[in-house]
Amino acid sequence: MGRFVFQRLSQSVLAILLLIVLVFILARITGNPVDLLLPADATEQDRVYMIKQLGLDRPYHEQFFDFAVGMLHGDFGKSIRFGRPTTELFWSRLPNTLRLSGLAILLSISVAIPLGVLAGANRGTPLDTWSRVFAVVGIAAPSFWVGLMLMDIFAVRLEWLPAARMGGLNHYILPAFSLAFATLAAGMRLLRSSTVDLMDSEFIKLARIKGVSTPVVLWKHCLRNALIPYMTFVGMQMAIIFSGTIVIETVFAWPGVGRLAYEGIVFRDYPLVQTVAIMQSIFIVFLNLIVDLMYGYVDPRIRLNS
Amino acid sequence: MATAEQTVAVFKPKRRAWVSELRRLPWFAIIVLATLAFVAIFAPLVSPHNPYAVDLPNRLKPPAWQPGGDWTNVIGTDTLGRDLLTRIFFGARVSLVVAFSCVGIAGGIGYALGVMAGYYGGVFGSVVMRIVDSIMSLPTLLLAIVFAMTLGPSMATVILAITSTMWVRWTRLQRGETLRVMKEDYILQAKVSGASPARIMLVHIAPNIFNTFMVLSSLQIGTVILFEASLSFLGAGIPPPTASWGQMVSEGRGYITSAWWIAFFPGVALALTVFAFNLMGDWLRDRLDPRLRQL
Amino acid sequence: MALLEVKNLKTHFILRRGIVKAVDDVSFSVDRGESLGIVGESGCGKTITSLSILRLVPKPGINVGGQILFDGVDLLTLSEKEMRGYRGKHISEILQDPLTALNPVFTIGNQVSEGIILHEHTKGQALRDRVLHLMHGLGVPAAETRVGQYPHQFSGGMRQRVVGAIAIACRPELIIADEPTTSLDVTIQMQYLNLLRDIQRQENLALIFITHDLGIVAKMCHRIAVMYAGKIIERATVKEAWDNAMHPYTKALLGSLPKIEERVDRLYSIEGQPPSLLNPPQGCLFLARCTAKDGKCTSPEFPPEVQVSDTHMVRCWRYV
Amino acid sequence: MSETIFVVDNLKKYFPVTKSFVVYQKTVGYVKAVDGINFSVNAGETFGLVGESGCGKTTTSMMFLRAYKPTSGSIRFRGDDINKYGKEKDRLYHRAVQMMFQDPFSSLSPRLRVGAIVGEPLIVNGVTNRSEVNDRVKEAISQVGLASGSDNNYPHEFSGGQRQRIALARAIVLRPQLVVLDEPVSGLDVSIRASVMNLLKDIQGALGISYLLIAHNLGTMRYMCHWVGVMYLGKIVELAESEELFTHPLHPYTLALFSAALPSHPDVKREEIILRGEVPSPINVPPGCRFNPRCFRSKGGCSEVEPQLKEVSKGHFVACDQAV
Repeated sequence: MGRFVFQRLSQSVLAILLLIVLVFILARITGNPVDLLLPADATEQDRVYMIKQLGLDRPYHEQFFDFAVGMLHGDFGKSIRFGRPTTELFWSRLPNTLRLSGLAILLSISVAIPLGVLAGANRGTPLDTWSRVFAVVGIAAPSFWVGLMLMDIFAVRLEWLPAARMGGLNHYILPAFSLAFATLAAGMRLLRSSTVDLMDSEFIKLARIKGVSTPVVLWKHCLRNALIPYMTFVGMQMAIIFSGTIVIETVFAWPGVGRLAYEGIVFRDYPLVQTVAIMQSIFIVFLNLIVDLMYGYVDPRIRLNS
Repeated sequence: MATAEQTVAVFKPKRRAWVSELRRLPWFAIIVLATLAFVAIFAPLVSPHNPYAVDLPNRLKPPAWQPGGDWTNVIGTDTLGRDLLTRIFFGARVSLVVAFSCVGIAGGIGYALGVMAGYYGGVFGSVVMRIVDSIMSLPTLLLAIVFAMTLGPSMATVILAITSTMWVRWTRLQRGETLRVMKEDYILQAKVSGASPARIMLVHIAPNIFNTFMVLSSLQIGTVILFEASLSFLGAGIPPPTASWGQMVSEGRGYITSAWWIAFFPGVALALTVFAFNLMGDWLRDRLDPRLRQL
Repeated sequence: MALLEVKNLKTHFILRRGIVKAVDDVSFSVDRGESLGIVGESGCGKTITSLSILRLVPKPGINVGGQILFDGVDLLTLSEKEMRGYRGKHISEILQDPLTALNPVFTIGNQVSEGIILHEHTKGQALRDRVLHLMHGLGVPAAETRVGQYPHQFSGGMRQRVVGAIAIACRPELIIADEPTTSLDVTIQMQYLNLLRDIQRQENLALIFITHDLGIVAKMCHRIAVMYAGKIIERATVKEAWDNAMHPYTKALLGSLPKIEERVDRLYSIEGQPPSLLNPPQGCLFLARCTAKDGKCTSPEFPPEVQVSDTHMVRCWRYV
Repeated sequence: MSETIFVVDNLKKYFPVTKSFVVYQKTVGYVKAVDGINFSVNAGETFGLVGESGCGKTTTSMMFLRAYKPTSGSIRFRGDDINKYGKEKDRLYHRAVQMMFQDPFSSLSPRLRVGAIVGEPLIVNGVTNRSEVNDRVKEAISQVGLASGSDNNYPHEFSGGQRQRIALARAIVLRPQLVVLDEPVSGLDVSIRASVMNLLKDIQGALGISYLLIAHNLGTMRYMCHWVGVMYLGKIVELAESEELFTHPLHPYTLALFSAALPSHPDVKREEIILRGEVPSPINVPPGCRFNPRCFRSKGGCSEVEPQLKEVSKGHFVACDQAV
C-alpha cells in the first residue's frame, strides 16, 4: 500500500509539472507572453518596460525557473481587469464553488448508485428501460443548455425556484442539478453495466448456491465489486463537475471560480484564466489522488499488494 | 444472454436473414445523422436565408406557431434578426467538421501511439503512459481555454486544443488492447515465422483492435461536439459571426425570459446530434465488441 | 427411495432464433453415500442439468417439465424462499474455476461463514471454531491467519479447498461438483479428489461429478450417466460402462483415451461435431457421427430407454 | 538410431523480478524458470516434456522458438547455437522450426482468411510467387484433412478441432524440421482429441518431422512420445525412452506423478503417493535436491547436495541419489 500511495503521489506531481511546462511553452509559442499580460490599449513603452520588469528577455530556462518558483510561492501575477493578485481572487471565490460542486457530486453519487444497481439487476424491466433513456439523454444534452432550460421552466415560468445568484438553500437546487446531470447519467450507466456483468459472475452464482437471498446478493456481494470501477469514475466525475462549474456558474451567475474564469475570458484577462486553470488542475489532480487511495482501500487486491 | 449461449454451444447459422439484420440497424440514429449530414453539406442550398444577414427590424421574431411569428422564419430570429434555422444548418457544419477532424487526428495519433507503446513497452511505453495518465487527470476544458486564449480564437485553434487533450483516450485504450492481443498465440506464431515488428503491428495487431477503435471513436464524437459547444458557449471557441451551436445558446442566454427559442433550438440540435452519435456508438459496440460496455 | 431422483427433466432456452433444448428428458438418481458421474463434452447440457437441480438456470432458460425429487419433495414445486432453504443447507455445489468463484472483496472467513450464519444462525466463537474446523478439514494450513485473508492471497489449489469448505459448511446431503479439478495440477488434483472421497465417507454424502474426464469417473464414481446433445444416452454402473459399454458414443469415448498403463498403437477417433442444440435434427442425435448405424437408426424418433439390466440403460436403436 | 538434430546444453532461463517506480525499474530477484537442463531431439521423433504448471516446460519450448533468449547455456541446431546465427542461417532457422499451441481460438488471427494464415510463413520467408504460395497452402490444407475450399474462410467458421488442423497446416507449410507442440489437444473436447493426435502421428510419419511436445497428460505422453523428460521446478529429474520411463519410473517425483494420474479403468488401483505441500516458488528454490522438501524418500543428505542427472541404465537418466 505504501508503494501504491507513493506511486500515485508522484504521478500527481508529474501531472502538475507537465501542466506548468505546457502553459509556459504555450505562452511563448506565439510570440512574447507580454502581449497576453498587457491590456489591449497598452503602449509600446509599457510593453518594453514590462518585458524588462518581468525578465521576459532572458533565456528560456531562466524564465522557466522564475515562472515555476513564482508559482511555488503562490505568485501567479496580477489580474488585468481587477488589478489584484489572481490567487487572492481565486481563494475568495473558491468556497462558493466548493459548496456547489460538493452538492452536485453528492447528488450524483446518491442517485446513481441505487438507480444503476437496480436497473442492472432488473434487466429488461420498465425501470431499466427508463433509466437507460434517462442515461442517454443525460449524456447527450449539453449542461449549459440543460441549465438554461431548467431555469426557463422552474424559475421563469413556474417561479418555484430562484433563477440565479447565490442565496438560500433553494438557490442551490437548479445549478447543482444541472451540474450533476451528465455525470449522474454516465455513472448510472456504468454501474448498470458492471452490475449486469457481475450478476453473471461465478462468485454471485456461488453466493446463490449458498442460499443467499437476492437483495443480499445484490447489495452485499455485487455492490462492493461494482463500486470498484465506479470509484475510478467518481474521480473523473469530480474533475468533470469541478471544471463544469465554469459553464454552470456562468449560466446561473454564481460567484465562484468558474464564473471568475469566464470573466477572464470575456475581458481577455490572461493571467486570471491561467491562474484558475492551474489552480483548478492542482485541485483536481489531488482530488483524484484521494479517490485513488480510497479505491485502493475498497479493493483488497491493491490494498494488500506490497 | 451470454451464459446461455456459451453453456449450450449454439452454433451461429452461417448467414442471418438480411431482413432481420436490416431491422436491427439503429434507424433513428441513421435518419438523424443522414439529415444532419445533408443540411451540413448543402447548407447554402437548403437554407432559406443568409446566415449572416442582419435584419434588425425583424429581431427576436418568435417561431411560426407563436403569436407574432410567421413562416419566413420558421423557428424565429435571433438578437440581430438572423434566421435561426439557417444558422442551425450552418452550425451543423462547424460541429461536424470539428468533431470529425478531432476524432480523426486524435484517434489516429492515439491508435498509432497505443499500438507502439503496447508493442515496444519498456521505457518508451512507460513514458507514453505517464504522459497519458497525467493528461487524463487534468481538467481538459480549462486547458483548452488556455490554449484558445494564447493562440487566438479560430476553428484551427479549437481543433488543436481539443485534439491535444483527447488523444490520450485512444492511446490508453489501444495500448491495453494491444497488450491483450499480444498475449494471443498468433502473435508469437508470426514472430516465430520470422515476421518483422512492422508486419506484426500492421497485419496482426492493428486490424484486430480496429473494432475497439471504431467503437471508441463513435462514442467520442458526441463528446467532442459537446466540448466544442462548451468552448463556444464560453466565448473561447469559434469566433462570431460564424454560426456555432454553443455560441448561439450563449447569445440566447440573456433573452431566456423574453425569447426562449434562441437558446432552445440550437440546444435541441446539439442534444439530438450527440444522442444520435451515441446511439450509433452503442450499436456499434454491441455489434462489434460487447466487452467494451464500460467505455 | 433414492436421495435425489430426477425424472424426465427438461430445461430449454427460449431464444429469438428458436428453442435450445439444453436438457431434454433427462432422468437419473443418486443415493446417500453414492457418487454419480455425469459425463459429456462441452455444450452437452451437463452444467445446465446441475443448475436445474439448484434451480439457478440463467435466463432465458426455463424448466419445461419433469420432476426433481429430493428426499421425496419435488424441488420444482417449491417457492423461491423455500428453495433458498435447500441451497447450501441440503444441496450444495463446488464450482469449476476457483479463481472466479470467490468474491474478491470479502475475506475467506467471511465467505465460508456466510452460509452457516444464514442457515444455522451460529455466532461468535462457535462460528469461528466451526469455520476453522472446516478449513482444517479441507487441509488449509494455518487456517487461523488465513481466514482473515482475501482470495487473491491464495493459490489455485488452496482456493479450490476453500470452495470445497463453503460447499460442505452446512453439512448438506448432496454435493454437485462441476469439473472440480480441471484447473488443478495432477498431484493437487489427486489430493483434492481424495479429500472429497474422505468427506463423502465421513458424512455419507451423495456426490454428483459433472465432468468431461472419464478418469475422474473411473476413480471416484459408482455409477455413470453419459450425456450427448442434451440427453442421457447411457446409464450404468462404472464397471458395466467400462467392461460392457453399449452405446457407440460411449464405446468410442472410452476407446479414444490414451492410456498411461499400456501402450496403444492407434486411438479410436470420432469424426465430426455434436449437432447444434438449436433446432436439432430429428431422430438419433449421434447418427451423423456413428460408425455402427444400420437401417433402424434412421427412424425419426429419438431412441427410447432400453433397460439392459437393473442398473444399465441405453438409448440406441440397435438395442431396441 | 536416427540422427540427432537438436542438442540442449545446460540451458538456463532466469526472469528478473522487478519493482517499477514511475519509469524506473529495479531487479529484486530472479524466477529460475529453467535452471540447467540437457537433452537432445532426434530427427523424426517426438520428445516430450512433462511436468506440472511452473516446472519450466513452456519456457523451454519458448527458447526453442527463440521467443526468449537463454540466460546461459545453448540450444544447438545441427551443431550451431541458434542464438548466435548470422543473417542467412537466421532465415533458415525460421523455416526449420514452427509451432502449434493449446488454444485453438487464440492461435489464429481472426481478421485473416485461412489461406493468408497458412501462407504467412511462406510470404515472410521469401516465397514471393503467388501461385507457388497458393499451391503449397492447398497442399498443406489437404494434408491436415481439411476441405479443399477452406482457405477462403475465416477462422471463426471452424470448430476447435478444425482450427487446430489449420494451425498444424500453417506449421507444416514450410516443411520444418521441428514443430513445437504446446498442449496441442488439451483445449479440445474429449471426442476430438484422438483424431488430432492421430493426425499428428500421421504427419510425422509422412514428413519425418520432429516434435517437441509439452503436455501434462501422461496418457498423451505415452501415446505420442519416443523420449520423455520429466521436469520439476526448472530441472529435468528423469529422462528416458518413453516405454522405459512408463514401465520403469525411478525418480520419486515421477512415481508421484504417475500415481496421481487418473486411472483409465475403474479396476486400476494404484498406490497413492501423497506429496507434502505445494510446489515451492521458483524464486526461492530449496537448497540441495529441489524436490526434497516434498519427497517421501528424502534423507539427510538430500537437502545439501544437488543430485546430477546420471545414466542408470542404457538411455535412462535420473537425478536422484535415492533412486534405484
